[in-house]
Amino acid sequence: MRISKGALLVVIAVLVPVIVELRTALSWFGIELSILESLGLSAVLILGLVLWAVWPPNGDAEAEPSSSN
Amino acid sequence: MNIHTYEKVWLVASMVLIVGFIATITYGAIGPGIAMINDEGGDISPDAIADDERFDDPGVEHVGGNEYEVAVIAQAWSYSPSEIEVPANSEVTFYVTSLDVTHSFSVVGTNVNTMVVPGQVSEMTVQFDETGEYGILCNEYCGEFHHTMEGKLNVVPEDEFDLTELSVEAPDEVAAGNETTINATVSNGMQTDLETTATLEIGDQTDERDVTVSGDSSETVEFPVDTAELEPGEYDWTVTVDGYEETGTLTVTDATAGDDGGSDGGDGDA
Amino acid sequence: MSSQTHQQDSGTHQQDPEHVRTIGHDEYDPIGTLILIAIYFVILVLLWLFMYFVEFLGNGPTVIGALLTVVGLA
Amino acid sequence: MRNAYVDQFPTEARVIKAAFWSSFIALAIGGSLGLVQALHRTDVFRFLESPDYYTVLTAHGVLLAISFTIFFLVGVFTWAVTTSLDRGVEDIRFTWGWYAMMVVGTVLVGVTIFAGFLEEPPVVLGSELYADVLFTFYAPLQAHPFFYIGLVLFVVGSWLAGVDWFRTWWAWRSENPDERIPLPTFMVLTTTLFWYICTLGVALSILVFLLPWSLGLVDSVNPLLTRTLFWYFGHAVVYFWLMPTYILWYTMLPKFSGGKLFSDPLARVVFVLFLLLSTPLGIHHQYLDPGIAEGFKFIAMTNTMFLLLPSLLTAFTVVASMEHGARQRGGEGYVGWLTALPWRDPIFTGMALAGLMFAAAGFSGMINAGMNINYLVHNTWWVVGHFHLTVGTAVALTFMAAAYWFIPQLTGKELWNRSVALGQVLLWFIGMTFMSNAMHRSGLFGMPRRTAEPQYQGFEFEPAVGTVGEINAQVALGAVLLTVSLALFLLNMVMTSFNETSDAIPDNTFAGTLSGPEDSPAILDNLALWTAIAVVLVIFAYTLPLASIIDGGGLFGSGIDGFQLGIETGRALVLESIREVVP
Repeated sequence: MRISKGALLVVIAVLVPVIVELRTALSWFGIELSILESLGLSAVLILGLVLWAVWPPNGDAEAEPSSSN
Repeated sequence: MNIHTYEKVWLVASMVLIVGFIATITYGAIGPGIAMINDEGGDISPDAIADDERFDDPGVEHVGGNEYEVAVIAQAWSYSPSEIEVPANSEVTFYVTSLDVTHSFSVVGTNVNTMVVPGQVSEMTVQFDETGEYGILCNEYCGEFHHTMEGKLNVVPEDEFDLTELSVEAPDEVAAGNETTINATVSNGMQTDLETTATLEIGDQTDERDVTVSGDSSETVEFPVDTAELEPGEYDWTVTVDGYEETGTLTVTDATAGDDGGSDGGDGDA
Repeated sequence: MSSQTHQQDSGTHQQDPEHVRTIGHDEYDPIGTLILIAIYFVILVLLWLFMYFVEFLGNGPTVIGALLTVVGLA
Repeated sequence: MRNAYVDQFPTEARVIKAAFWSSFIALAIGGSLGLVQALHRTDVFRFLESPDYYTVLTAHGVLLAISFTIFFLVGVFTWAVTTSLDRGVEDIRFTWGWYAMMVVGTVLVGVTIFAGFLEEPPVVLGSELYADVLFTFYAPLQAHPFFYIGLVLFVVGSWLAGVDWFRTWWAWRSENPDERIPLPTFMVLTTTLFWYICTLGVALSILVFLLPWSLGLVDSVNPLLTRTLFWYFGHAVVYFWLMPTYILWYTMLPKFSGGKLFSDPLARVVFVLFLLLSTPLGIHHQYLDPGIAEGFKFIAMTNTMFLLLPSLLTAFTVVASMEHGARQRGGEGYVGWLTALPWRDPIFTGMALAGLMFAAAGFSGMINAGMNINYLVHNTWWVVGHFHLTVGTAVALTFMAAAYWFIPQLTGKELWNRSVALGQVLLWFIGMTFMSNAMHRSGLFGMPRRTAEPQYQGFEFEPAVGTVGEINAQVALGAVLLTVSLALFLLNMVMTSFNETSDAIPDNTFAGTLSGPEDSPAILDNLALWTAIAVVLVIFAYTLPLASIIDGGGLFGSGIDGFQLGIETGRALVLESIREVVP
């Protein structure tokens, strides 16, 4: 784990307003996401986040440098 | 006092933010000329609304040029008038007051929005540049059916707008052979002269008369109806002025059947 | 100095186990706070401009002053 | 040796516990009603007649905005004063006395409101119990006298609570004449002072005008005057319930973060600013009211905008205190330190997320403070979105998170389940994100607040982005999540009270400071001076507007009857009125 489980949960929670607002913000640039598409996008984002969090910190050189370790 | 440098920076930034906000609002008041609802509408006792010259006949009035005044009375749970029509490219001053509790007069999807407090008149001037249809709603709780309180505001093209009213006085029946008249009163709410044509259609007859109504007054057009050419029976008539229409039915009775039938009954088939 | 003792308590014997170092007033540099608050500042300014000039002024018609009428007629 | 609050102040702990439970009961009832409203408005599920919606709305507003917040507040304030002065209240019977008075007031108000559900409400004092007047009780809507009497009892109870805190401080001061006022007590006292100043307005409004009017002693009121007096109180009250939140953020959150409060002097400055500016700005709720000159509105705006300052300063101080904790816990980097914070702790996480939401609320508050931009948002759902972020999250979530610390302190029992608690605060945050976001957005296209059925016959709302259906779905989803979160909170509280007492309760302490009171000028503690300036500011801001309102409409108005619209009015009339509107 790169961050604690609690922190991961919090990050996911904070992601919610970002995703909700992203849809509104994108529409100003002419990108209209349907609800299903935004759900999909959020699933991808959260999955990515979880993968990043549980990846062994030293196992992957390509991964972002972890700030906690 | 010991204030960290960053905190001083933030203090300055906060002040910039605050002053910037106040400056933006001030710009809005001076640049685009946005005015707040204020005390210019004056006070009014709810009992005295009917006696007030602005509210004795609520609705749209022409002031002159492109200026109009609209008086609206709000009460649970309606506005009168419930539907307002004004022309585009106009400057409209609304006067709104309440007969009972606190309401609002809010034109949906615009920045035309005021509280309507009993005892007060809300006065606001709005420039309507474009045509459009807007809903009006009450956004202050005003009793159990508050959610049903709504109205409409239609901004119509200038050339489709007038304040013409037509009323017609016509007899219900006339004895065949007698002459009668149908009187059409055209009133003009605009301050400018109205030149138009009044048309009467009755049976197959059509009668057209030009009429000029000067500003803020009315004219009556008399249409003589000669029943000599009409057989007894029922005749629908229509008076039209500028797209306004009044209709009715004139019954031509048999002269012999009538008690005063002096003249010979036309064809005299009875 | 009863309140002081309370405050000291929190700093000393009731430390949480993850406490790895003690940073005093003079060594502490709240740079992270400055960054976060600067981001907040930028968001506030941008959203304010958007709300006022796009959402509000773009939401006309708007109530205007009688003042403007006078100027217009003059 | 355990040294929790209950060990230090066992008698005070019982009053505070009672106040907290009163607060939780109000939260449970008021919160559940919130779900009913969300589902009704959005037309997802309607099981009430729409007229009853307003009974629900009145109860929701009064129970949450007044009872829930202020009961919790008196608990926190009593804790703060006794803990930081390290002495109990002077007379515990007096303490129980004001608490009982507040309870009686709430029950009286509650019964009067809920009588609105009855077909034939009982007749008391010559009229039927009735209070479908919402939390703002704008005349000429007229409630039963019990509603006003209950409110007065509640407010007077809170005044006596203030007396209690001052008495404790005076006793402490006579023994410690040269000491600085401990920060938590300082915060309580400044808050109490502006509460006295602002409640004067609503007390005047009720005792001089509305109560005699509802009893039939006078036959008219000036609606603009009572409305202005309400808002004289109505904005300061939001700071009143925000202040315990600030106290918790200043004196507890740094500790939970593992650090110390960044600056005691600035904390004092912030509370002095609240004392000075909380009241002379209520007219910003009346930007769209007729009968008040634009100049007065502009002055109110300037005061409101400057009141952003203490909150912006708070943002810095609180985040810096958290960062201090994070770095002491080994946090590194420009933003990487955030990961070193104790995110598994529901108390910390709840308060931190509440703070984050408050930052967003700050923005919508800035819009609300703007004078002419108020045409866009006034009385729309935007405003409701705003205060669900402030009182509904910044305050409520902080209180719930704090309860996870306080209840063990007050009972000596360990919290039932910390994981459930963490889930609960996260769920609240997510639920509120959905609901409040949708409310804000729908306000921008004119969706009104305070309405049972925002579905109109003559027109449709036109959102710039998305559809009204999506907005409604978001609100309903958010409300359901919030209700689940509320249920989890109450479950945790109830289960905790069934726990055995434990020795593992942490000591009752508050956060230390990096820069202590010795750094702050002594003049900050001169409460008499600040109160005098606050009164002068109020006189400046309110004398002329009130004089012009009274001059125009008269002290008692003219011919303004009381209305209870719906009770006497028959259905036939209603339908007629609907038909008039919809041609």
